[in-house]
Amino acid sequence: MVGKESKTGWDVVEMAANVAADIHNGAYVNLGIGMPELVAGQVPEGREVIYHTENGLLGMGPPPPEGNGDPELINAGKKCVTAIPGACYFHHADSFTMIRGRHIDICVLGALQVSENGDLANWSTGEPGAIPAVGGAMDLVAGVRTIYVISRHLTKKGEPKIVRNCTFPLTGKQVVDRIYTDMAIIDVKKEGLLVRKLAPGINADYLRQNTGADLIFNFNCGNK
Amino acid sequence: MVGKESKTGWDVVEMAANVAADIHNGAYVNLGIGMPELVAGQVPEGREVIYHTENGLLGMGPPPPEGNGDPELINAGKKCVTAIPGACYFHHADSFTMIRGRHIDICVLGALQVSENGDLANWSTGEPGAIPAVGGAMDLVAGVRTIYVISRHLTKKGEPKIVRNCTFPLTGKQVVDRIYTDMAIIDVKKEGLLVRKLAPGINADYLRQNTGADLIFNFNCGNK
Amino acid sequence: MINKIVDSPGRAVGDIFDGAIVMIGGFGEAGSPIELIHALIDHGARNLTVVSNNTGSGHVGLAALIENRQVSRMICSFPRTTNSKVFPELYKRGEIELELVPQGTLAERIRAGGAGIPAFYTPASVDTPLGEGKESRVFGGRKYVMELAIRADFSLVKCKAADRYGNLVYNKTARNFGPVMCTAADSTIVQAREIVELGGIDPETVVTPGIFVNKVVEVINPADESRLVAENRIYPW
Amino acid sequence: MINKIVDSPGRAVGDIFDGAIVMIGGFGEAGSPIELIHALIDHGARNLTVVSNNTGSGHVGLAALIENRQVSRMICSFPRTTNSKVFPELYKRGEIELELVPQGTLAERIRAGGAGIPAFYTPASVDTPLGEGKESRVFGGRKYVMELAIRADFSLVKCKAADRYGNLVYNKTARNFGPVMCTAADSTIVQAREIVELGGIDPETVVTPGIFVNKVVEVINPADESRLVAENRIYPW
Repeated sequence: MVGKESKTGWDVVEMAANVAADIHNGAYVNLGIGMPELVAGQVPEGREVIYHTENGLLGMGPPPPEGNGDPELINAGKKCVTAIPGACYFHHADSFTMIRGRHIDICVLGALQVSENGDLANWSTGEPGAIPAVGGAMDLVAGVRTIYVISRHLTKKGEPKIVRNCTFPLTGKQVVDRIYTDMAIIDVKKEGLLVRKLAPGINADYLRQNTGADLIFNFNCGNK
Repeated sequence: MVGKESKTGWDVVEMAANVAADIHNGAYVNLGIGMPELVAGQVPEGREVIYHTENGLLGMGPPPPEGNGDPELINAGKKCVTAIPGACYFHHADSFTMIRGRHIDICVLGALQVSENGDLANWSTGEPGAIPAVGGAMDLVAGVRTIYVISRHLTKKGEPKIVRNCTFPLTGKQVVDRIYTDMAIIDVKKEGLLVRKLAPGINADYLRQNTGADLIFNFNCGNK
Repeated sequence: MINKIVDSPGRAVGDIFDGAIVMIGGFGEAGSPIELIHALIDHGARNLTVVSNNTGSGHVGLAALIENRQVSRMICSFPRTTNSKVFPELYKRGEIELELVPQGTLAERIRAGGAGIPAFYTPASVDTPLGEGKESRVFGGRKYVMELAIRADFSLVKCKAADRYGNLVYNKTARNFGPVMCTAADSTIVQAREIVELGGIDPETVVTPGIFVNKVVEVINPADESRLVAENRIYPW
Repeated sequence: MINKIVDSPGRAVGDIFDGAIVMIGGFGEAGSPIELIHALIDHGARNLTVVSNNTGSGHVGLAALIENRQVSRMICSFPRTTNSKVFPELYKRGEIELELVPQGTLAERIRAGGAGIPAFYTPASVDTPLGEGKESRVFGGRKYVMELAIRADFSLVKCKAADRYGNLVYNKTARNFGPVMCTAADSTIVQAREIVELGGIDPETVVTPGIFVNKVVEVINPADESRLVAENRIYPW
């Protein structure tokens, strides 16, 4: 929305690149379904990152050429993928040993809401009649060392996704470490939400107006 | 003792054959260290039995020719073995999934004592200063469907091993299904110890004198 | 001789009874034992509780089993996927029950069922609606919920190759829930693309040891479920 | 680039600190990472808690580590074997602590440590001296004891082949505790008979995924511990 109307903010590829910049060489990374999947394409040259998909593959490679997919080689979003040299396959209990046992370094997830203390809601809008579906999200936020959220700053209706308290059902409590939106990069700290970086054309006031929780601006200690 | 002095009773090979006769085709069997290992050699022709060793092999075969052993292919007693076609290797947690999860049909163990309600003591004499060592015995008796004990009827000192209550520390409570000694084959039933078969030259009175618990003789319902 | 091979999917599933708990392997369409499921539809057992990660796609496989009203209750982590239509409609009408379980908890509860572990603690779902009503406990300063093992009467699993002992290897990410489900059922029924001689699978590479398998049926060219869904095929055809 | 390969056993174990909890793979002599253990003796870290199924044989490997008085506490299932002399003597003199754990419980506690499961219930040791003092609970009419996960600072494991990502395959029954121990330590250190190129291990047959491994050192011709014991060799030599 922001990007479109005012030519300010980051587009989704830039958002993904912001996340990718923070993924270190040698990291084991799980990417959620949707926008998080874009991150893999933005990792800077020279960094070797190993992608885990919870349906049983470590060393997930890029999608195969159109029409060349193997329906038995898919990712958690049920899309065809490839496997890199040095990959391995395993069953679901072993896969979640990797997740729950804190072996995965970084998980990048989408969000419906993130609260100021890092609570995440990303699996259900809680509407009556809606069919709940959780997948591996609760295991991921409970088990992965670092949780990054990548998301538009506002909902399609223009409401803030970053809020004082989540109104949607939680995926996990106090689990998010950093939020990457089209407007800013924000750390979840004990003292509150610390803005690390603002997108082009976004200023502190504008960000405050579009955020449902208090923000701390202190670029000396947080920005890089 | 009995076998030697009076030429009555079964020798160890006959005892092992008695156990083997009760192992059905297709059974998954774990054999304890020592006398139980003799059972494998006595299984009647035509029955295919698969041996599990808790250190990570299903489909254990006979020992290799002397001097041809692979020190990385051993059984739970740390002796060199072989693997049959159709065997597989696995790690210890998977091995005890087989044991604890009731996948193994029969386990044959030695005993220090067996009580009249099927309690087994076979891991420690409880002497002060003795170094306790339990291995997989407690998992086996807790998890395997059918527990057979193969043991001399008397200790080296001539004391009964079948007793009202075990005085040695237990391996498990109410776990033994059948006892094969040099004197008799005895079932552990809710109603008590049921003698199924007497060894040659052993009569009921003699067995009673050498047993520390009550015995039931009713060959009509038990003997085969 | 030990021979777990049976000659048809129909014979393989013939013992499944009304009211049974049935685990069905697969993550989406990958690894779903579609020929066994179709045989179960032909067989007709009803009032089943099905444990599977999803609820099937289109009108074939697990979705067709549900559409045929043989399933009264689903235990799964993700009941709605792009192509799932059958379950959502029945669920909205209140005609099928759902127990929603986080995916890792589902896998671990099944593993526990196979491993003789009646219950364990996990951090997943703590302080969420799915953790409500569960017993919780603190270890090392962190809160966990207690989860109970799941066991089944039958498991239906698809694999790449099997031998007559029931040793199995899988194909890529079609492995998923297969190995744990094999361990957790009274009777595990497997469809294999290929049955090989004993020793045809390297003993170092067996994924599911035969001890966990009861019946194996060869299905050389299993249907490509994704294609059937794309073609809008409906089972029974 | 990811490269977990280090060039010597000494460098591999160099971070092990006094007071560390160290898991050591192997069942008897099969799978025991003897070169890593000898490097740990050279390194000299003391007051270690060692988690291993046995206590070593003769005067080499784990037995030599104990004999060198670097171990203050053993967690194991079977501390006395035919050729174990060192541990029994120290234990009788009250100079080393022992926590005796049933073998399956030991394996499962280690697996739980690696899998983020803080505790679980098992039927093993119920109504025995080893179950005394443990919390017990009834599930489905049967009594179980609660067991806590074990984690370590370091695991020392031996395998057949590894690649630079740390993917491992093992040899026969030398696999035993290796795979679970790899998952349960902050730092897992592996000696491999062979280091292969990425892709040199079929991705379907990897036993330990590289994510569980931190350092790999190639030891092409590891000592045959059984032979050293038979020859009554003593380390350090």
